[in-house]
Amino acid sequence: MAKKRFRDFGLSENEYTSLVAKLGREPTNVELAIIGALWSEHCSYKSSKIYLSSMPRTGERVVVSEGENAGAVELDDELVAIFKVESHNHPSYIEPYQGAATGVGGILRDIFTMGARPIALMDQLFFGESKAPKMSHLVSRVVKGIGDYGNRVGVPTVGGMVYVHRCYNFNILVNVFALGITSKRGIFSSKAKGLGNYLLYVGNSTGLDGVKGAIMASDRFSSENSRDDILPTVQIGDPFVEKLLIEATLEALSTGYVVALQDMGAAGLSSSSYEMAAKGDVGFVLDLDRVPLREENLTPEAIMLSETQERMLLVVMKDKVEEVKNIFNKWGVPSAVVGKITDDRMGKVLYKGSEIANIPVYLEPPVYKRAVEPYVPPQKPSLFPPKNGKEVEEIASTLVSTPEIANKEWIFSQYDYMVRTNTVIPPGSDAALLRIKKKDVSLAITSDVNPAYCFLDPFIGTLQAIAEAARNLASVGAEPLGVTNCLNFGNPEDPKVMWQFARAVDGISTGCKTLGIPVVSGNVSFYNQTDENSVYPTPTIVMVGIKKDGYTVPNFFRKGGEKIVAIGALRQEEFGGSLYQRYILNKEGGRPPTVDLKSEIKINDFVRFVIKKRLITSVHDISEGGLLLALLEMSFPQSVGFTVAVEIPAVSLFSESQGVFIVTCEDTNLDRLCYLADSLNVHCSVLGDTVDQDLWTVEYAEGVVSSRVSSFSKLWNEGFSRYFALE
Amino acid sequence: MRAAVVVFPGSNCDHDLFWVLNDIVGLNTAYVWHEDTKLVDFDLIVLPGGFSYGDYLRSGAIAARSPIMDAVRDAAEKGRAVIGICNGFQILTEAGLLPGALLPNINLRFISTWVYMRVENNSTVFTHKYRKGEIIRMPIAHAEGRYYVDNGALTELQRNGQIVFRYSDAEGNSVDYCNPNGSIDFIAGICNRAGNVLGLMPHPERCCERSLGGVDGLRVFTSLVQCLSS
Amino acid sequence: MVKVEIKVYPKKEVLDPVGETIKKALRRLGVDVESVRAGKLFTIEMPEKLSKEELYLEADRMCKELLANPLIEEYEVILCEQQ
Amino acid sequence: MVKVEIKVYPKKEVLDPVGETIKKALRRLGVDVESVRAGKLFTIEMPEKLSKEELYLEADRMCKELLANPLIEEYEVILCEQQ
Ligand SMILES: Nc1ncnc2c1ncn2[C@@H]1O[C@H](COP(=O)(O)OP(=O)(O)O)[C@@H](O)[C@H]1O
Ligand SMILES: [Mg+2]
Repeated sequence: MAKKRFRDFGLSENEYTSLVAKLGREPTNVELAIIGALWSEHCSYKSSKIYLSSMPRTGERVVVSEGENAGAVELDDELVAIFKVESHNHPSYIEPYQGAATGVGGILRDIFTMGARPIALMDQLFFGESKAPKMSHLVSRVVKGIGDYGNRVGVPTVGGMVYVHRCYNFNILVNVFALGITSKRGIFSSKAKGLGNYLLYVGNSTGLDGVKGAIMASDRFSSENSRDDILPTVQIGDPFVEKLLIEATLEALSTGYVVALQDMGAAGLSSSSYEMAAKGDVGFVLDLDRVPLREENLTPEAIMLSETQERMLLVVMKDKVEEVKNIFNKWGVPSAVVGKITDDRMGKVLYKGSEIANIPVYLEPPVYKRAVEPYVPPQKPSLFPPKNGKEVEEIASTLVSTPEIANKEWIFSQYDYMVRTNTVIPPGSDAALLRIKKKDVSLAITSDVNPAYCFLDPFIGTLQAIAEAARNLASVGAEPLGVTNCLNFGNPEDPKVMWQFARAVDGISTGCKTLGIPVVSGNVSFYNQTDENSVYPTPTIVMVGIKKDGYTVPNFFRKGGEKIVAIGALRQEEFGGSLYQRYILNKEGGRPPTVDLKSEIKINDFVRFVIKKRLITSVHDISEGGLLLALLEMSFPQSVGFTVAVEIPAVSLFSESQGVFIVTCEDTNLDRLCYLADSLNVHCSVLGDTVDQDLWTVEYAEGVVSSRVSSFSKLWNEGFSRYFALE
Repeated sequence: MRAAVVVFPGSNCDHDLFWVLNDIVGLNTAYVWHEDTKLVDFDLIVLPGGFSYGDYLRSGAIAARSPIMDAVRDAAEKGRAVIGICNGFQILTEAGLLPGALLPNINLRFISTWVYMRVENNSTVFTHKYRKGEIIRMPIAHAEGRYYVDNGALTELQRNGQIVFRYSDAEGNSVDYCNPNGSIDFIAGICNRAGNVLGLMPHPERCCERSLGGVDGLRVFTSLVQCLSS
Repeated sequence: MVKVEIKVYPKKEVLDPVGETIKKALRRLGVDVESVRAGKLFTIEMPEKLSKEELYLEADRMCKELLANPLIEEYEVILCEQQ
Repeated sequence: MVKVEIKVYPKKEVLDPVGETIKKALRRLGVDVESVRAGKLFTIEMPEKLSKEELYLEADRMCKELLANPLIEEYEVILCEQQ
């Protein structure tokens, strides 16, 4: 009987057999539900585990990088930053507003359950083309969902990224990053401890929402499993209760009476109870009759699997439970003792007086070494270079309007990025910068990935994401501290997807090892696939950096009459996966741009140095769209024109050279800047000047192109809402 | 002199105000819980921004019925300084301490950006360090900031000089595109008849330090310090 | 248990961008609509012990004290049939 | 002109944070309420030329395509008496 149901809980025949062998008997229905959830891809990492171990996890400043809800790195003798990025892809496609909102809620709980006060959020959004069904609706509802939740809990959303591609037409990706700070001694763990201590349930009452969410997140979409199956997985966010939970939890933790805690995220009560006990090497008894329920007739399976939001499980010292409950009570957050810690390493579940589950707290989940198969990416398409200045201008105007390049203000003006009054560099720059009150350190955060590069070569593409993130930190003068990542891929049972995955992880490992940056947390999201259409490999990288002084320069031209200089060597033929290929040729192929990490280390150091020495007045790195687009982006905010001359063919103005920064400096500092670059062996070339005119001009090898800053600025400002036909 | 920052469930600019009052302008500042019923010994009472009760009904509506609000009303009647910022402004109108109501922004989106405003009344305890007609720049971040009153009440506000701040462009012209939320008569902030209760949508506490992009908000607090300590 | 239904609409003289936006969206979907008014709706369960008059009074109080803001909204109370 | 009234409520099994919060607030005000469900209300004016059945169909379409999300909400269409 149970045997017939194992598929309902996401287990394969083999997994079921191995479960029976481990238990020495057939599981009960509830046990099957619990194991189905714990062994889901989402909770167990069964396909990814063998690869993830190659990432560098240690470093001088690393305090926590494994086994907890998020990673922690130290900022100074006292403070640590705790951060992580996570996906909420499936739910956001089904119900964009609630899906995105609950994504924010979930990642915040990962941070404050570790004892940290959340101080920043970031969102990484991957949408389909505007012509894909409902895409405009998805874009506006996802952004509203993130905004409404983040704004209501009072945590600023300080940046993010957007990428648009047909591979996301039926699988949008919504990743959310959160960061919190606390003192080193203030870090809390999810390791349950202490015989006789109580399990305290806090937060919203349990309802039917999100039952089987973890199992759903471990399956692909198809035409058959639409509506009815998906129905119960939609969760509703309640940011008001989340805000109370943050305050009440931080207050409760400050008493010292809480031993351990975990968010009831994917697989709800099942994962939180079994995982906490397993980590602490203890057992527990959980009484479902004491779980606060929103409706009466929930089955025990539903109670164990519900993913009702804004709930957490705490392990509280046995004689202090009233004190802790009082704090939650003061904040208006319901709480209930639902169980106890035992020492037999068994997880027992009681329901209506009888024991309905009694299994070891840790049953080794299956681990798969799935088949991998490399593929050969498409040939590089011919370039059809622009024939004259007019054509260069047309290409530039097309690219400046793309959702990747266009001003993202339509998005971030819906996010409160200033609350908590720490945001020194708001959204719109290469990286966000947050000061820490009463401290002399600031935190920089950036997120990056270019999925087209990753599709053409998942290793190089991922390496590039790491390099780009490190550059973005350098442009605000910060040193990298740590990395977190969210690996969004297709179906792991597809050998080509598994190969992409393996190569991407290798890219992170190689990149982080070379740059000496530890990976402190991460998340894997497989099955981002509808029927045969899989997303491009999308390893979202979020990098956190530290800066000792508060001095920064903007990423835009401030005024005319300054020198424009390129730091790093321009390359003329980096078109693989470029915006030029994607939007002008409508084809992607060839190799992604070359990444030379060794030389980038030097260049990044140089950039930090010249910022600190106040030798430059603005800085921005070349990324999507190439040199011309980088110059244009710098000219818009203050409407400053430029005149530049370069010895490269017209089409190479759109070549996506890696590891190059555009900087400006006062005329009088130019010699010093070039001399310094020379002596440190950093490539440096003078490109031209900024001008106090509504005009930009670029002289290239075969000709010259010139146009108005204001007309391009208009395209840039309106590009995003226009592309998606947003109000 | 002492300042109180009232904390409602869902307030989230309480810390920011505490920082400015306590650490920047050096007032002796305390948090006061919404369930308290007394506000003795406070010369300044601040209702901070945020989303009290999630703004789930109408913004500020539920908080306006909190136990502490009787004490706030009492303090206002006694002439103490009361300032409501953003959600605090919404609470003050819902509680009837200021006229009018704040409706959803005309574009129905949350708006987080910087705006210009013209100082219309510099004879209040909150604004006397500004020049009349001065153009200042402050952040806004709200979903329901469209100020509304009926025509009769609007005339009253105008006649009594109760309109303290109006949205404008950088040159001080009130032209449609710089009215971020569709407020009637470009109203960004108003005071009561006696001038001791101020409500405004922009966030002066977010622009008191250069590193945060501007200092035009600081004089709201230094005005208060000077007035209340003399 | 008795149920009370409360309808809250923005007053006619107050601009209702929600209704306007929905009207436009419906027209884009090809629905021929003349006007849309968007309001709020509450179903409230109350103990049976109250008489009809008391229920009305109580519901009216809820509206005045919390559910509607008389400056900008109008409301209507409907007692539902006992079930 | 005919009027259609559409009521949209969160489904029973779905969390209703707005209703919950209002319930608590009403109780604090001393009103004895058992439960509160918070929904949305639309009054839509449509041209008279449609038959009753057509009106129902059209209203149903509006709900499905725009006014309600059937995953989390349920709706009800009420044709009002012609005035
Ligand atoms: N989804 C988003 N949410 C918030 N801010 C965003 C989002 N997407 C982009 N931004 C902001 O817009 C700016 C430009 O983004 P992007 O072009 O990706 O920068 P870069 O190429 O330098 O990494 C950044 O400051 C970024 O933080
Ligand atoms: Mg950049």
